Order: sequence, then structure tokens, then C-alpha cells
Amino acid sequence: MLTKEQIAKRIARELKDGYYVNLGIGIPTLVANYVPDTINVTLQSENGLLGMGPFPSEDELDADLINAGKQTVTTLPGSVFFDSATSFAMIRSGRVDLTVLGAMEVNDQGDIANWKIPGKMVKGMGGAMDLVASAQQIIVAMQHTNKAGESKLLSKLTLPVTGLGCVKKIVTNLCVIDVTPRGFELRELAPGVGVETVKNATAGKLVIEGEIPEIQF
Amino acid sequence: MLTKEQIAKRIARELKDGYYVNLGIGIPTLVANYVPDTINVTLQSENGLLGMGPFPSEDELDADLINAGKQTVTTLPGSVFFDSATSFAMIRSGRVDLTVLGAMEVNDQGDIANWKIPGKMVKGMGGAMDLVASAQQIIVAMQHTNKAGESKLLSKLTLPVTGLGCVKKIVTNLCVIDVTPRGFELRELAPGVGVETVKNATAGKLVIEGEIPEIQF
Amino acid sequence: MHKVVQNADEAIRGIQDGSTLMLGGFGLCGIPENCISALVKSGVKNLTCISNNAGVDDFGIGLLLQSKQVKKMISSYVGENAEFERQLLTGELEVELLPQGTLAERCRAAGAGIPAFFTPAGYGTEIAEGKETREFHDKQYIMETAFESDYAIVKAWKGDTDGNLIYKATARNFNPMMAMAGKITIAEVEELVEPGELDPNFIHTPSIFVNRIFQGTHYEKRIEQRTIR
Amino acid sequence: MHKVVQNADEAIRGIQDGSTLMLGGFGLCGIPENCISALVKSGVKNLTCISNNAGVDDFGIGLLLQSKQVKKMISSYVGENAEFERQLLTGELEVELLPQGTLAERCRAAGAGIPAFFTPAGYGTEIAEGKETREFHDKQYIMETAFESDYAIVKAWKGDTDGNLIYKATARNFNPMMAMAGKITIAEVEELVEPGELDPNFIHTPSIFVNRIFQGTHYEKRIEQRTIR
Repeated sequence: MLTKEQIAKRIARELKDGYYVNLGIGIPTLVANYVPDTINVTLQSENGLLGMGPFPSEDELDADLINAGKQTVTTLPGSVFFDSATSFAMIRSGRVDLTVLGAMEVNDQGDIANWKIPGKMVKGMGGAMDLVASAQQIIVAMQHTNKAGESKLLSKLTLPVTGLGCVKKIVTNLCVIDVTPRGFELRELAPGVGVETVKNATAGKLVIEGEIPEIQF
Repeated sequence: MLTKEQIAKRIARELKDGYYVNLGIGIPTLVANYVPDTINVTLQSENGLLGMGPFPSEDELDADLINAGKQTVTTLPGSVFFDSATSFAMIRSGRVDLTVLGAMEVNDQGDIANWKIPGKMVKGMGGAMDLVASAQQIIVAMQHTNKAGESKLLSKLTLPVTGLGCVKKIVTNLCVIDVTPRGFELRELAPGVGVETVKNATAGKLVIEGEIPEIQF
Repeated sequence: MHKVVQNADEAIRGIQDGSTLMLGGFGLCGIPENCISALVKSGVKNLTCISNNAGVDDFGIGLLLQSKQVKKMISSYVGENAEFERQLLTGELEVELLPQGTLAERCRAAGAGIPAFFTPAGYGTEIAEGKETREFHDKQYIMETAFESDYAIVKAWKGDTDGNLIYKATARNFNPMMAMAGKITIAEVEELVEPGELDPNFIHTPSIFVNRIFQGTHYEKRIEQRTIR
Repeated sequence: MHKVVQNADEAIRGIQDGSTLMLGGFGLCGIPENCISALVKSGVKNLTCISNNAGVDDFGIGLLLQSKQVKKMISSYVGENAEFERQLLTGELEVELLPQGTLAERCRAAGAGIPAFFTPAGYGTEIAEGKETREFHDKQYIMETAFESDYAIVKAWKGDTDGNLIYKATARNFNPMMAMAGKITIAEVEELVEPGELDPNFIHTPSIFVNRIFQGTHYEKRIEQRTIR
């Protein structure tokens, strides 16, 4: 089983030098902590910042400088501010290479649901619908099952959809999965997790071929 | 008969305090020389300048600072530069209060032709089609007849149209005309010009009611 | 130009029961604090507010919700706000949620004289219901229209008396597009200067878009998520 | 980021016969002089050039016309250019004219992931022929689509090695939208600096839009209409 930090650490391996990356709230945010020293990655925050730095020291704290999670942040050399229209221009035109976000459900066609639970207070989709409709590459970071123990990897979404056919890779506490035309293709297993565990926790079409390696940290 | 300068001077009287104005090439440009001292008017140049100042002195000359006629100009306190998309955002959203431009032909429905003569080299419409489609108020500055002595105020355009139903006022060397649902309504006569002269020089539907005053300078 | 007004009370003159307002800001960052206070004081009701977020219970647009002045919110994320939730559940408040990029672009379109455009955001979701869809280059899009708003109320860092504005850091967010989009645009600034004091090459909102401007006072600039290294 | 290239020859690598290029500038103001020279030197042919103007006989895009490298010009105003006129009359050169605001917005749309939008410019004219028209709020509009361009070549005043750009005065013009719109965007700058030297609050083109950047040399900055007070 992977911890949240390990999920983030595994996703960080997907980063390539020169990537522009948008990280969602929650586990995705943690990915920033595991960017390899050997590469240069620029974080885009959709509220209008490219080149997001770490949290500020007390001295650096600036109410006018926040990220899309409304957290105070800092800039780095080469950072740039812009308005929300320009921010989503970048996103919709495919200039953001990778988006990492959480999900409530993903199905084996790559559809994602992550913004609304009928009957519960709806907070809104924020920038998620724009991101999933346009990012070059989308990785979902989430727990494999929900709090009731039910699979979040389905053949058919039960919740309102956020975007269609957009998820290409999923990293959960159990494994790494690629979403391909054949379904959920199991690529790697978390340490101590067996194929049967993944099978039992996956409701959608799971494809298992050959020996599945264990994620090494 | 009005000189070009007098046409510009008469049009300048239509300016109101606080107006944002776009002046086309030719006679319209001269309007800037006759803005009354008592009012404040801001000139927009569609290549990306609001608050256009006079031509530069030798010392001020800057190749990076031109107007839409490609002439070197200057800025004024409060001037602002912007890109072409923002420039036409201002124009299309109706923030430019008045556009003054030249024309080859205008008809009595307010349609204008000023960009193309079939069989001749076509230089292009530049920003004219955007301007006539969107400006709050459009005044045409032109000679009443063409070089062949033919009327430029027609019932039907003979040249390719630039915009439909957009011209509200015309100031020519002969007179001032309002374009209304009734046609070309004669409002003022140039000094020394009689009603018959205007009648003979106007091919479109001309409306003459009551005593027509002479333009005073 | 006569754009300068003395204070927020004067700036919001003309805003009536039933008016549609755009309000700049992302969370509590870059919000027009002075004008929001003046709106609460004015007691104007049945407002439709276009704003990315809805503030928190006791700050930002939350203040207008507390005093029940808002009929409808058009936002991308309404977040944590107990009074908001209560009004929504009782049906006192209407909410229209839409993708953040679509919200930004519908403002920009209004300010650019573009009545409608196509975006991929929300295709295949309930956001697309009732909207025209179309394929371009093998990808599906939905048609979205420009907002119509009686007033836009924005907050800038510095402004000049002609109405030119500059914003600071991520307090820029939705403010520039909303400034373009209001039938009447009201700007409150931290510092109001004379024309010529701002570099013409580095102005974010050109004066032509701004109708009224004033220097605000007592900015609280509350931080929603105070995160320290 | 590895965006920095040594010179214009390296910057234009990959541009092939038949490529579509956007070229920034208004008249001769803000044009990518170094890249135009390199294109002439490269001998690449059958180019489609999207640019507001077509230069003059012996400068700007006029140089590419002289060497017969341009198959088609997409512009709003082609002005005075004898060679241009000759090629047009003999049918060697194709020209598509469109309204200046439409040209700007079709660039911006490409850079904003907006495949199509509606504009009033050109309604009822020959520009509208073959295009979809639609009424919004009692006004007629035509649908225009985003440009597709293999390369965008822009000229900025200053840039940093990450690709952030600032422009000077009216040399900005079409450059920022084109920088957003190219599949590959090439920027030449008068002064190339290190990241952090440009104020993040006052950058016109964010780095994410720029793929290659270099400091140009020997800018002539020819003035088309030298008007003195």
C-alpha cells in the first residue's frame, strides 16, 4: 500500500525536463515535493501564476500572492503573473503538459467524475472541467476505493462526469494503471500488494498481462 | 465650399468631453488639430495606443512608437499601449465613442464602401470593417463627388461594401448631412454653397426641410 | 475625464435592486472590499453576482449573502460558506456553476464584443445541457455566450485618474476581464495617482474600460489559507 | 528549459517549404528582422504568411516576396509594394484579406484553445461569403475560426531565457497573440536577460508560449512614415 506521499512520489517520476504542470488540491499538490533535482519543471496555478515557488516564510507572506488552493505561496526567478483568461488560454491551447488531479470515480474509458455528489452540497468544478478537457496528459491521484470500501475504478460512472476520455494514467494506494482502449491496464503494484487485491478492488475492466513489477522507492 | 481643414474643423464640433475617438487616415486625421481647448478627448490608434500625442520632435523620434497610419507619434500623460486583440476588443465592445473615416461611397441607408475598387490593386480594409461594425457613432469625412464629378452619396453602392447601416453623419466639402431612416437629411451648407448645388451632387435620397443654415467658422 | 469619485458610496451609485454585478477576485484575493461594504450599507437587493467564488461567511461576497442581498450567484467554486449552503438548501439563493475558464472567457468575450465562442470545457457533462455542441478538428466543443452585466466592480493595486489600472501578483485574476465587461465599470485602487505616473507600457487595464475610480481605504486583505514554509 | 538558441538560423530550423508562419509587426514596427533575414537566406519556399502587413519592397516581409518565397499572404492591409502587386497580378501570389480585428482575434483564439467565435466585422460584405452568420441581440455576426500556424515568429524588446517577453510601445501590436498561437513559437529579442530580471507583474507574454528565443543583432527599425512636429 502506498501512502499519499508515495503516490505523489511515484507520480513525480512521470515529470520530464521542461514540463509545465498543473497540480490539483490534495495528493497532487504533494507531487511538487518530489520533483527530481536533475530536471526543471514549472508549476502553473490557474489563478494566474506560472513558476510557483514554495510556501513563504513569515517575512515573505503576501495576501496578494496565493495559489489556486488559496494558499499563500512565493515566486521563483522567471515567474510570471497573468489574468484568468490568459491562464485558461494556456490550459485550453494545450501548453500545460501535465495535469495531476484527484477523482471520486474513473471509468475504464478514461472518463472522470470529481466535482459533484448528488444530494450533497456542491462546491463547484473550479478549473477542473477546463483542465481535463485540454491538458496534454492527465494523471489521476487517488485512493483505489472510497470510504465505504467500494471501487472508484468503474466500468460506468455513477457520479456526474467532469470530462470524457481524458484520464491516461491512475496512481492509487494499490497500483499504477494506464487507461488504454483495452481498459485499466495494470502496470505496477504497490509494495506488499498482490494482483488479487487489485482485482477485488477494481470494478471496471482490468487488463493484467505478464509479470507486474513492484514499485521501487 | 469647405477645404479639407474646414471639414475637419466642422467634425471637431461633434466631439464631446471624455470621448474616445478613432480617426482614420486623411481628412479624419486633421480633426485632431481642431479639438476645442475646453474639452478632453482621447485618441485611439488601433495598432495599440490610447492617448495619441502629436508628431515627435527630432529628439523624441521613436521607431517603436507609431500610429495606425504608420506615422511616428508621441504619448501624453495617461497614454497606454496594448496589443491588437485588446485594441479591437475596445472597438468591438463599443468603448470607442466616435469613429471618423473617409469613404469612396455612402448610400442613403448608411452603408459605406471604402476599401476596394474592382480591377484596381486592393490594399486591404485594415481596421475599417471592425470599426464600422462596432463604433457607437460614425462620421464620414469626404469630398461630395469623385474626381469624375460623380456623386459619392448614392441610393445604391456600386463598390464592394465595408459595412451596413452604420454611417450616421457625413461632412463633405458642400454640406453636413445626417443619415436617418428618411435618407440623407441636409443639415448645414458650406459657405457659398446653395441647396441646388447639393441636390445636383447627391444621387441618393436627399431630404431638405425648412431653412438650411450656413456653417459658421 | 471626470471618472474620479470620492468613495465607494458614490462609486456604486445607480446599482439597483435586481442589478447584475461582476465582482473581481479569486477567493479573498483581489476583491473590491470597499465596494462590497458600500453595497451592504446600501441595502440593495436581489443582486445577481458573477464572481469566481462567494467569499467566506464573514468576508467578501459572504457579507452580501449574510444580509440576503444576493438572488443568484454565478461562480466556478463556492467553497466553504455555511450561510451560503443554508440559503441554497432553503431555495433562497440560486446558483449557477460553470467551469472557471469558461467564466473567465465569458467575461473576456463581453469586453471584446464577441457574443459567443466555442470551448471544450464541460463537453459531455451537465454543463453542456441545452447548449449547442459542435465538432472542430475531431474534438467536441460547446458554445458559450458573453456575459451581460450592468456593473463590473474591480480592485486594482494602482490606478490613475484617467482610469488606467495595474494589479499586483495573483490579485489580478478575474479583475482585468471583468473591467472590460461591465456596462459600467467601477474600480477601487489602493493608490490613485495622476496620469503619466504609470508606465504606459505596463498597464493591465487601459483607461477606456473604466468609468469610475476611487482610492479605497482600510484594506484588510484577509488570507484564506495561511501557509508558511 | 533549453529554449535559448544561438541565432536566427538556428531559431528557424524546421521551417519547411509549404510551412505556415505567423509574423508579428504592424507595418515595419515590431517585425522579427533577424528571422526574416534568416528565412531569405534559407531559401525555404511556398510559405503561407499570416501578418497584418506585407512590408515594403526592400524591407520586412517584402524581402521574402522579392525572393519569391511566399505562396500566400493573409493580411488586413498590404499597402504599397510594387513587387507584391506584380506577383498578385501575374497570379504568382495568393492574397487573403481580412479585417484587422478579425486577424488579431483569430490569432488570439488559436492561442486560447477557442476553435471559433463570432464577430460583427465584415457582416454583409464579401468577407462574410461562405461563412456562417448568426444573430445575437438583434445584431448580425459572422463565425470566424482560429488560425492554424506551424510557426509564430515574434519580436520582443526584452526576454528572459525561460521565454518571458516584454514589448516596447506600439511594437507590441500582433506579437503577443501570435506568440500564443504558433505550434512552435520563436522569439527574437533586443535584449536577452536571466530569469528573475523581468518583473513578474509586468510581462506581456508568459514563458509557456515561447519555444525558442535568441538575442537578435543589427536592428534597423526602419521608419515607414517619418513625421516630425
